[in-house]
Amino acid sequence: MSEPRDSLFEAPPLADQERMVEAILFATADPMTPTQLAGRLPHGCDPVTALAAVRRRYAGRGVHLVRVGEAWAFRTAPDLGFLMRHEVVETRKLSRAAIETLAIVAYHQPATRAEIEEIRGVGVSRGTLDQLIELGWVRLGQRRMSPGRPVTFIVTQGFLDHFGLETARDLPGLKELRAAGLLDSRTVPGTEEEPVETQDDLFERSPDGAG
Amino acid sequence: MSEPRDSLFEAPPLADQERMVEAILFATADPMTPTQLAGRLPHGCDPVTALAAVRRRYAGRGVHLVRVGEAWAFRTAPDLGFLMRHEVVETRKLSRAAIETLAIVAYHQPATRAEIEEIRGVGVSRGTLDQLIELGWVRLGQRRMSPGRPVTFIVTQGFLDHFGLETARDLPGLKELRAAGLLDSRTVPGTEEEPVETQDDLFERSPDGAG
Amino acid sequence: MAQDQITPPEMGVADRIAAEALIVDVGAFEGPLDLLLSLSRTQKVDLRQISILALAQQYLAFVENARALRIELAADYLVMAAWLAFLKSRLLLPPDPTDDEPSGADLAAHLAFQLERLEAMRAVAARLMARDQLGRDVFARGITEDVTRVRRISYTASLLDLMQGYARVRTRDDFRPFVMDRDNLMTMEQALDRMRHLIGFAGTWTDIASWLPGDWTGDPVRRRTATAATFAASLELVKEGRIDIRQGDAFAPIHVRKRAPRDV
Repeated sequence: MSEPRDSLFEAPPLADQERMVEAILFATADPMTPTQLAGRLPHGCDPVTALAAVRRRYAGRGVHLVRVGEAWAFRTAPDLGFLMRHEVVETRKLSRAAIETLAIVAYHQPATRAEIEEIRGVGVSRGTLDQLIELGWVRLGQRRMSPGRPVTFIVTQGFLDHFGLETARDLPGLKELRAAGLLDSRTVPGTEEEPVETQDDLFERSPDGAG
Repeated sequence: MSEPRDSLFEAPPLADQERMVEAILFATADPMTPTQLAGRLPHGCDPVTALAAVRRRYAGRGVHLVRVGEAWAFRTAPDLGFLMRHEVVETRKLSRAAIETLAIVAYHQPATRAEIEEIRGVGVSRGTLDQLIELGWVRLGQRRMSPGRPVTFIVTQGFLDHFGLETARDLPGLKELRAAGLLDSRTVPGTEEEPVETQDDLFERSPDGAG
Repeated sequence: MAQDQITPPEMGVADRIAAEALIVDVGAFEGPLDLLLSLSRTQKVDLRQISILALAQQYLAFVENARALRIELAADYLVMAAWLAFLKSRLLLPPDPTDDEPSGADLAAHLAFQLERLEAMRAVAARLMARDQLGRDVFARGITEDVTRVRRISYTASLLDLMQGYARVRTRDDFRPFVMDRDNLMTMEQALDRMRHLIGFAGTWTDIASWLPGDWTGDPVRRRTATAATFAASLELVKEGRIDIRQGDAFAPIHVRKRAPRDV
């Protein structure tokens, strides 16, 4: 049952159909199915064949014709995705909570979360430790051989590199901090530095103690 | 991305530069200048050569690379506009005053408000110029170096883009108008002679003379 | 004006009818020049050969007709009528060689030029609008990919931050190092720090009172210390050559503005 239209209008040559599909897919805001394309193209066109031709033409180009479900769309060639990104590096200071947590891990490693919280006097959010781990400054150490076998946290080589330390033992003790003016000298008696006792084997192996 | 360091020293092969320019221009609706492209391409690329190669590649296709002032953009081939009826965004019809004002700014640029009024024989309502500026087709040029230092109006890259003009020199009928002396600024006989630099420097700076 | 020549001999019946028809929609014309251009079409000649005399008469007839029909004409139509009556008299009289005024022919040529130019601009405007237009005949990319700005945040902390952090934790319960209770005191350093950030935007004279941080303007004590600190900081910035400062009179508001780079 051929419609009268068929005889009146002949389908454009395939090369033109290809141009048309190219233009439509370029200009539309959404991927298009062959059926949708057929609705836009002049009568008698064959979108599937035209799509295949367009796809071949764009093979290896900076833009590809890709299939999205039943539909088709132009997309940037995957290897050129980097052109669509503009990387801005923003330097931010670490939050106070993160700094303090990091300091406690560095001075007391290996430290469990409970120990960090005890020293800081406030809870340590999961996010803070995650951030330090993501930064590559803190990692998980061995589990503590105590009830519950809690995980411990230790500082990494990346941490030492960043802070210009040979080992964590190079960190100054409270006495030195005070001498350097970083602590007020009016220390309440009885709160002399006790890191050495809480200290782990790393510090204990240290020949000159923690100061 | 794998070796950003390499790109600092060696530009990618031209075929790759071409793909990159293709990808970048496909990803945006706005024309981009070679300088803008260079900012996005790896170091050492030559956007002008790559643009010429891309333009050749798309000649006769359903999508063309067109020049818009100093910039370049992909646009659908004009003969395929009929396929894109769905994409047509209904825009507010411009008033006759707005259309004439736009033409006067384009052909006489830089044009002062007084000049526009002199040519049309009626006052230019504030809204008319505002509308053209809002459409992104007209913008302020440099102030005229004449008494009162009036502001001038010139057409934009958006204007060229909208009307498919490579440069303002390609305005239809420009040559004939100039030959007929209809772009000269003539004052009413018997009135003070104005400085004759009413004529637009855009056209005068043109290397190919009368455009 | 020109009462005796309402119907000049050059103007036929058809032209008069046409002129009268124009009166009906005078509001459709964009001013006298537009009307003149319309009238000129009845001469059916190239605008360069147009008879300005005949056109002037047509226009004057139009104005008279409008008056007869009690149609209110805008002032500029009447100004044009007066000018065309003057032009007509110049064109009809032989030129006076002792007259400094421009000749009727010069004035007529300029009017012809204006009409031709307006018509030309209309013609090119139509050609411009007939071009393929973006979004109507030609289309831009439908799916645009914006350049994503990947913000890679790099956190930094110095050894000093670390040590201070530790000291802070270890001594938290006992004392606070380097902290004094001076909530209601703004230091010059604070004000200076604030001004250094803001001064770039102060291109024009600004009252220094407007530089006070919002939370320092309510309480009189805080306002006083903030004002003093801001003033001292302003003087410091003047000394550095970064701003200008002025005060019109004793106790008048003090204004500062960024010093233009060329003045440095």
